[in-house]
Amino acid sequence: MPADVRLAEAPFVPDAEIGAFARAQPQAGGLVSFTGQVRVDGPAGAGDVEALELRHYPPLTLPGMRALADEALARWTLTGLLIVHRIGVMLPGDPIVLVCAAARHRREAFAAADFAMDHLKSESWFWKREKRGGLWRWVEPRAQDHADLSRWQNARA
Amino acid sequence: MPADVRLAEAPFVPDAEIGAFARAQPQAGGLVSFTGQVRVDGPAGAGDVEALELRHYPPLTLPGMRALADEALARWTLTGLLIVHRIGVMLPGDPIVLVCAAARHRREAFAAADFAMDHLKSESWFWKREKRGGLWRWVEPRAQDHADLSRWQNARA
Amino acid sequence: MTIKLVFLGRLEDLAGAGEMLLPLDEPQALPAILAGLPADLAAALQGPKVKLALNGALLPPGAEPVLADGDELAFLPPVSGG
Amino acid sequence: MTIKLVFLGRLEDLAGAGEMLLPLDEPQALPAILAGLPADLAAALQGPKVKLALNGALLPPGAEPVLADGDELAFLPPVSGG
Repeated sequence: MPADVRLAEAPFVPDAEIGAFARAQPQAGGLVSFTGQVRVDGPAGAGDVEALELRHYPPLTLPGMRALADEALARWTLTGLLIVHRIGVMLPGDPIVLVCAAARHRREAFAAADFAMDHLKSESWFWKREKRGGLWRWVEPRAQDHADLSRWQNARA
Repeated sequence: MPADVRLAEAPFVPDAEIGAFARAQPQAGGLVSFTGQVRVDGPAGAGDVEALELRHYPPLTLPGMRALADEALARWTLTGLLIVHRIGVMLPGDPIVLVCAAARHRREAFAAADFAMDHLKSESWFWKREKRGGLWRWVEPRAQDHADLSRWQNARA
Repeated sequence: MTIKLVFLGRLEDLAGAGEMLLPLDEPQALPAILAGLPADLAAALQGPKVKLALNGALLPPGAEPVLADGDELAFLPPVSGG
Repeated sequence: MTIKLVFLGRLEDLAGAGEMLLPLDEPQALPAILAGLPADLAAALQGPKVKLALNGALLPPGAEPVLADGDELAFLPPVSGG
């Protein structure tokens, strides 16, 4: 079962992707999806994110995502795996990333989706900048991402 | 933020529910969904599940699901929580259960959805029977469900 | 007076129906009610894992309710697994 | 001959562009190429957390590639967090 791994240069509709994915997985008992989206921070304030941009390096980005998908497929018994990641400029409310994992048993679907997100966030070749108060600023790495990754470094979690 | 908790007596469309839920959660950075469906076992065989029926006891079932949702809301900081559970007779491919959890940060959404599923599976007032080879048979409790539950009995997992 | 017994899961198969209406002359405790049922059903209803709900509220283990007119007593075997 | 340097993330802001085409008279090692760039940019490109990719393949830490005609060298600062 090959994974479906894509970079999206334009907005995508997560629920449409989830529905198509689910209909292709009749042998699955459980399907887990994660959607990451640009947060709307509530009543507009000067510190809010007005836009977000993801840049990438094409020779590395998609191959890296495919390797991550292969690792998840090797680690859990899945009936299907979908990874879609936006690049380019996004506005609040826009989807950034979608991961769907399907398996006969729900725990494998949960673990695979969780694993894929932790690795996408910290090991994929994306550079992110945010626009606040009219100014673009690059987002630095977060310590939390390394803590998230370490969850997967011992035995099958 | 009250949870949206429902029993469905007729088939529902998970991706439509997921889409409506997501559009109501602009402050969420991450949304996790779990869909459980009646597995199609592949090329028809005598041992396959032909139909599945969930019976319940109305005075307890929905109140129990609401209490579970309240527990998840108390335990994690969520922007939204949706639980839909089918009752009645289902066919292979039909959705059984949908849980959606949305939060500012993805780890809380993952944990809440996982928690809700473990408890729905083992503590909700549903009795399940399966039809195989033309015969209905009640499904007994599984040891795995108790193992799943024990994951949540210490500190915030 | 009439009470209603409700049987869930495999208890329904044993009872032959999901519900049973029983006429009573006076309020009765559970053992007296069970004594009037078929022996195999009465035994199953007293199984150690069967929980009871009176009028929609779970009873603590070991409770011996007295049932009066209009009461509904549900017998809840262990719920099915995932 | 011409080589291409690619700057990702904040390195693009420092360089003023995402890419830079450099004419070379002959193949050159990285230090010689960096010596021809503005000092602040050259310093940032040599930061300890900046990884290199030559023609789309990551180089091991400490590699000192020699660049020839048509080569593309990308400078990859740490990726952004969640």
